[in-house]
Amino acid sequence: MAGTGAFGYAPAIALFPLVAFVVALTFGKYMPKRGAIAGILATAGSLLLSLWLLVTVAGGEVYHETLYEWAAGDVLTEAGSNGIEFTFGLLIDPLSALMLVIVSLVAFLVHVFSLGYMNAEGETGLPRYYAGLGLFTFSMLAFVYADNLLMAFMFFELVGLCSYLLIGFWFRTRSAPSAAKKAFLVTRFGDYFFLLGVVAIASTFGTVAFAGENSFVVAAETAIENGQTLFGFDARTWVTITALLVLGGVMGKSAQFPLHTWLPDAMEGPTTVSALIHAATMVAAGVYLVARMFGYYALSPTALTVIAFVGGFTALFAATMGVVKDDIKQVLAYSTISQYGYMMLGLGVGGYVAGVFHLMNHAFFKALLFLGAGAVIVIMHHEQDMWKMGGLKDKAPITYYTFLAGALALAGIIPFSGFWSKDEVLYDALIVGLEQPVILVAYAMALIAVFFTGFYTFRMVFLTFHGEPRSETAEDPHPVGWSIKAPLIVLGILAVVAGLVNLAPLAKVLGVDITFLEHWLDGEFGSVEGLTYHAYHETVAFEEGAIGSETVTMLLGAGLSLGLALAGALTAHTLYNVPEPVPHKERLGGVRRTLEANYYQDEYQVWIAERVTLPVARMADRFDQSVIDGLVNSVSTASLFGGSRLKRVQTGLVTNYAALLVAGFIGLLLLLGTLGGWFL
Amino acid sequence: MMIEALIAVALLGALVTFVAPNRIAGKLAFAISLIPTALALWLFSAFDGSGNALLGGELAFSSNVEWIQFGDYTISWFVGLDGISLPLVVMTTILVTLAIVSSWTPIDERESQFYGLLLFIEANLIGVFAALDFFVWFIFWEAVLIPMYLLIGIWGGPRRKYAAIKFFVYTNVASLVMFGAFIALVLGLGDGVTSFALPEIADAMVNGGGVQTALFGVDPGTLTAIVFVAMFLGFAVKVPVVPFHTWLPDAHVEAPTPASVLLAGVLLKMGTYALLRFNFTMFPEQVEAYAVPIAAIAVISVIYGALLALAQTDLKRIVAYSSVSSMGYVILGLIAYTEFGVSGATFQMVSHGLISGLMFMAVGVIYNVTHTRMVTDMSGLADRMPVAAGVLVAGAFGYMGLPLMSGFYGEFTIFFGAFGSELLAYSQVFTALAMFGIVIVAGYLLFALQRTVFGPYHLETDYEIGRAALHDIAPMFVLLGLIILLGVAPELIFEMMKDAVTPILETGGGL
Amino acid sequence: MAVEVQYYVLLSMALFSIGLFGILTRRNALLFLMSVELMLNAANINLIAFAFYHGNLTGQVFALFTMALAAAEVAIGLGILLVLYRNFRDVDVTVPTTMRW
Amino acid sequence: MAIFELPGWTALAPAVLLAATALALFVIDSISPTTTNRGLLAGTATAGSLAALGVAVWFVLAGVGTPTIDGGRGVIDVLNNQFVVDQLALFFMIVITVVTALVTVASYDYMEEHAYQAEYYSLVLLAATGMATMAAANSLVTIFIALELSSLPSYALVAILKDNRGSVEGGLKYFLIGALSSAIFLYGISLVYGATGHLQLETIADVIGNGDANDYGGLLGLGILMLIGGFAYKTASVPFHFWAPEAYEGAPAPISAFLSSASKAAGFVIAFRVFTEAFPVAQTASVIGVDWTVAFIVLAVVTMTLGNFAAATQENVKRMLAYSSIGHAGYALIGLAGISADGGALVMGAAMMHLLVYGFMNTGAFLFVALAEYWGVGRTFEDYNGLARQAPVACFALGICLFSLAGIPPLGGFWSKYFLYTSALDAGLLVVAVALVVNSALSLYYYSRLIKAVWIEDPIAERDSLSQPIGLYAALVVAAVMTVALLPMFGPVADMAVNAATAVLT
Repeated sequence: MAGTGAFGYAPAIALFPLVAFVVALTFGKYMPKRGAIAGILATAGSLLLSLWLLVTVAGGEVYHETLYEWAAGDVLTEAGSNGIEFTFGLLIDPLSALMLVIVSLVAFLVHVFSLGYMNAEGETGLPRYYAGLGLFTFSMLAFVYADNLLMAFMFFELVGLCSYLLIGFWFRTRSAPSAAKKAFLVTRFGDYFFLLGVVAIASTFGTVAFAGENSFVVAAETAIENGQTLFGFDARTWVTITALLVLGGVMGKSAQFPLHTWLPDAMEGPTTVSALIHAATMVAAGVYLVARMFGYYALSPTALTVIAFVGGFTALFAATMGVVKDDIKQVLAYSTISQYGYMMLGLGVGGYVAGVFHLMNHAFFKALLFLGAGAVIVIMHHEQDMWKMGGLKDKAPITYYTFLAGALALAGIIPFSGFWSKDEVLYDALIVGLEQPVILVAYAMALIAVFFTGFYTFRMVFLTFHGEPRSETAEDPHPVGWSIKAPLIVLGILAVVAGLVNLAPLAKVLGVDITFLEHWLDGEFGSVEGLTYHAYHETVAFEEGAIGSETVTMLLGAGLSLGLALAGALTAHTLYNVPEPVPHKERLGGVRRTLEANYYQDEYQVWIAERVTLPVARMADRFDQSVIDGLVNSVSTASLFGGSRLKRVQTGLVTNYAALLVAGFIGLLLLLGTLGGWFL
Repeated sequence: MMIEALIAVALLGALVTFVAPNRIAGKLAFAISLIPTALALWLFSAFDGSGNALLGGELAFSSNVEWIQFGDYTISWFVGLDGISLPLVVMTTILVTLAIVSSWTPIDERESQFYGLLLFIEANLIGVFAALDFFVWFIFWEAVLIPMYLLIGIWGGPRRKYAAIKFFVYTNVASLVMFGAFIALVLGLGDGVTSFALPEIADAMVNGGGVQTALFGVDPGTLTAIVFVAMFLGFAVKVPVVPFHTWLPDAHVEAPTPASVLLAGVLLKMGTYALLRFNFTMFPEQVEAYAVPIAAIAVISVIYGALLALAQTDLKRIVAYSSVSSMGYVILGLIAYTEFGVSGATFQMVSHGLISGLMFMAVGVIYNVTHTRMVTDMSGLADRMPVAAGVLVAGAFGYMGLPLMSGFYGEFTIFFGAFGSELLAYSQVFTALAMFGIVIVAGYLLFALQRTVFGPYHLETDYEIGRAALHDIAPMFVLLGLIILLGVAPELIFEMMKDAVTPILETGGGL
Repeated sequence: MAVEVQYYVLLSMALFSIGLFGILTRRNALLFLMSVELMLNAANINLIAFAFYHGNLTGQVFALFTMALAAAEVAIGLGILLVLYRNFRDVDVTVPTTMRW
Repeated sequence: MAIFELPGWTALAPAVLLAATALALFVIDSISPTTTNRGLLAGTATAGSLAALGVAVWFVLAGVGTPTIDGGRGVIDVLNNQFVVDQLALFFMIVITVVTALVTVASYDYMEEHAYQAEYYSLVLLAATGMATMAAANSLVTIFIALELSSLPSYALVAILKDNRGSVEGGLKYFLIGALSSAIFLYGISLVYGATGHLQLETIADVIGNGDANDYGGLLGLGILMLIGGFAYKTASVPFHFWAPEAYEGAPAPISAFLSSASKAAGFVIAFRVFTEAFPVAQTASVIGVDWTVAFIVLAVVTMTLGNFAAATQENVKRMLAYSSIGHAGYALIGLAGISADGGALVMGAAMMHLLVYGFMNTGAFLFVALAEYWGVGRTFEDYNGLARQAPVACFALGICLFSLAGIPPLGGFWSKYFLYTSALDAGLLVVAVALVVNSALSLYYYSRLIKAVWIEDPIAERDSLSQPIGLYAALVVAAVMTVALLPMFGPVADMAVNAATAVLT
């Protein structure tokens, strides 16, 4: 049955952009603005519907419906159930409703921004661009409210495709196609594990549904309770294994170490694409997936620990690399990786709310920063090297202030949104870490990363906007239109205020109940059975400790992180907020080279591809040509040679014929004679 | 009589085209080929069969006429369709029609003979899938080789003669091995079997307890095992699986585009189809006994084939080797012996038929204008022929198993079916290994795309290239549409496939 | 007292072997023909002797037939020899070897 | 149809008609010795052979040879059992007359501007008469006479191109080997006669059956072996095959077709008859102590293998076909190798079918060679390159014949080969069956080489447009059409062959 009220229109949220995709692809080049209008209208529609859904969910309704059966059949699953159905369905609960709004909002703003960024710049192939955006928005939204793992995987792949197409938008260059290929391949490598995980989960529990009585989460719980053995492992181990397999996909998409290498290259795409896909939404898909099936991860402390550790490590790892980048987009790219590390950490320690909170904030302020960077790039006539900028503060005030807001949020300076969520993540990590040394290490790394974050963020700000113009393009900037400014303003405001939805620390200190997001995710407005913060929190098997009282611990942690952030910012200030800033890289000494080479991550991956895989393939090819095909041919050669020898019997001399004839006859005679015993 | 009509139209059309003047042959053949396509689609809509043709299912459009009596055995004209063969028949007719259109541009000599052969091969292909008497089947099976041999040999590339003879003799030797083995099997079945009707033989094998009497002093068990292996080898060459694949790249590279389309699209499916019909339907015990080696072969085909594709620089060779890889999936699905595995394999046959057909067409279109297939000779084609490039990209992603395209469905169902296979030991390991193919396939296809379609425009061969003609592009769009349609609504054919596959598994004891 | 049949057989076998020997050793076509005649006559001896031994006339009659046939064969043979000589200027059977292998 | 009202000898009508035609040709020749009226001569010859064919077919339809219980008219014996007219005889008479007709039609063009038209045709007809007689001969006497009657004209025919060295050389070798073989054959007859005291086949069987020949086991065995030699020569089987390649290559192509199809078939019919009628396996084995099928098993395997392997690497098309015809002799030999105490009708019937199909497809192939020689394009594969562009129809026919020879379904060759294969398995001849498959696989290679030459290769030298001789084309097309047309008709053919075999075996 189709849903009632708002839910009845839910499918349209994804379908609008799909229509936009088709329209842009087919009629794009005949339309004014080359299909931008279609995209804007579609995303606007999606946004409105999403908001309506948000309200409806707030009203206590949720929606979980199977719309279309894709495949079904008999199968005897490992857990003992019989038969399976692969379906398309919608799951609209607080989490997905929230995410829908985020995605459609950013998508809408990016579409608008594109008017100024792409159209105004007279790009060719715009229909392709808008078609790509439309297809992406469709896939992403569909992924967000997918109600089962397989559907999620399918749209997970589709967003990968769109990412490929849009990174490679400027396909006439050499670098863009290569970057696109890299992005798809690396994520594909992760998706290999993801798909394996999907297959494993499906054939273990006979269901891939996220929610409801017959979800694989429930099935896994019961399996663990009954102490079943699954594929030769005890249930919990098997859950861990499958959870980690799925995690492979997450690490690919959310660019976690060691599968992060594609994201910096992905900056080859238009900045708008970077903002939408490679900062706010698609990269978030991985983290969102973890949140979506958090109940399953909650069952496996090992998996959670891995997530937390990977997250913490990535956060630090990426932040350090961000320090030495000169390309404004590169800095943002590494900061993105690092920020997603925080989210992973948050989720990994069971901080479901914290993770989602940071996801939301990051979506806003990172989109803001990228769009701001895009504005800067327009201003700078498509110059991305920060050392050629400087002094833009006065020339582009709106860009500057919005960018600054984003930067403060990113650096985690109170009271900007980033602070609240990052702090909550760190807090959750800390309290768990006090009991779990591994987590503590992760926490430590994340904490150190805060310093670097503050540093590179403000290094970026100072180099870009402060000081004296360092190039003539910076002297007379290219003006930017409303279509660029408007989105910046909207996002700027959000970057400032988004934190208000969950002021956990204040709540603790003042004892007032203002952690709206927590309640929201806890289903106090209505939720799907089992998908609530509490439900998760009960399953998560982590002990939580405290230094003194909770509040003390909280304040301690908050102060610590804030202090580090400010310290980083100040360092940047002293080094770079001067009229004639210099790189100061030599101070890094030996580390510098490593950092600039991104810890040789790309190198070894390229090495694996070109120095290992290709030679192996070539060897296989040679083996195939010589040995296998050689054998085949040699058979024919041999028989032909035999023939050419055999026919020599026919000497042409009739006397020989007579002789051979008689010989043959005698041979036959001897044979029969001996058999018949005639000579006795 | 519908099947007979289908075959007859194609045969007569072949004759007419053969004598028609070269000028009109192409259009004429296209017009004629529309009739079988329409008929096949009508069959599809009017399909009323159920169950498996060999295991007492309800046959659709069947007819059975006694033909030759030799010794104790009767040979009859016995044809009919079930859920496995019907989709393949439909696919065949569509692919042939599209192949004819796609050859309007490249074929410029002896047209009437060329199109005549295309229609002739269509008739035989339909026959292969529709025949239910071993002899009728074998006749079509072998008769397919002759036109393909000539298509490659006459209109092929520089090394066409070598490739043609290799293809002809290699596959024919394989058929002989299979043929000999099967006859021995039927003789071994003894007086219970008095005809070569496949259902009767299958029944004797599955329900009648198989071979009872020793033949030439070979005890029944061994005999059955030998026959199973011999037949597997015979079909393995056709599929082809590693290490019997070496004829394929040569044949593909030398063959003209339309021939490649049919070769990859349909001829390879003959092998897997026969495996399903014979080995996996008639020999449940042996399937179980040889599951692990067969699965190993499948995995090797997937990975090794993909690696070979990775090493190629000729677009056609890349697609050819990737066919080896994809066929490996099909074998894996079959040996899984689960409903999803086997049905998925059947689905993958159709899906791969469409996708590889699309790929070869796209490569052909590029070749028509650039006169080269070497990855190293070109780049940035998207700049000059955006539509063709777009289709090539789409096809490539279909090949990589992009969701909502038929390839993904086939592969996913195969993987899912294989992972939980009861029959196959270590099925999880095999599945995991085989699945890694989806990474390699992405590797070499994306690499090829990056080199040819993208990047700054450049072409070694100095031909002034423009957009491809409509009749070159149209067929590819038809295929693309079908691929997406099957990817979104696979149940269109998956239902009937499942229905036809389940009986096999029930008799096999697996599920 | 009549001669035992096996002596006739021995004789014919000897004759047959001589003929065979001739065929294998002689290169002149005429001698080749003669050797064949010897072998045929060896058979005739057998036939007649056995006819006598079995006491029926079939063999003797058949012997007459064979003589006639032998004559016909020689006639053809000589004809071929003539064209052979015309083409190869020789009656040596080992000369014509244009076709081999 | 009033068979029994006619005197018994009219049962031999096919042979008689052929003989009469030959004489008629002599008459024409003697009336106008220098006639070059090819139409008349070829027409007469063709008409005669077609008449013979018609009569043979009519007899079959009339039920001659089918047991009276099945509503047939039973076997007719002539000259108190020196000849019998049964289904076996009629079957082979049909094969022989068909080939003769095709050959005479083809010769109409081929023997154009040849000096000795009348002689040529009368010789062909005489040879055909001999072969037809062989089909019916039922006593070693008549067999030997018929054999010679077919051989002697053949020698002359091979050598008929008097100024062509190849033709003469072929003739010479054919003759010399033939003479030797017939001597051996005759000696074999004398030994069999010595051992049994009879020459008429049934009586020989009786003597062997009632054990009167038990003391002469060796003698009889040697005799049988020598008889085998005679058949091996006639059917061009190893080791008596040496004449074949040269004779076929040297002879005028229609004659090659004639010899390789009809003469071979005739050789097989006497072999079938003698070994089924005179030497029943079981009884004979009890006398000579060994199963004579052993000899045929060896011969079959060796012959097919040697023929195919030697054919694989030939450069001269005609010689390739010659060797392939040796190989096919090997296939047909399975028919004798498979005979056993309990039946063997299937395998023998299969061999008969193979000979029938072979009569069409092989004749067709050789006639294409005749066509090529008529065009004068040359003899090697290269010379044949690209003929399909100029003569598609003829090359299409050739393709059919060759694929059929290779045993590709759905053509006739496939069916007979399959029947041979399955019946051989039935008879337990695993080795032979395997050899059959292996050789078929190999043969495919060299047949497809010829296909490749005419259809795929481009002509080396530019040759002017080729004429379309009506006679050759007609014969070729008929042969090809029959090769295909046998497909639907195979049911009745198979029945007849198997029945004929059953009749002689019991």
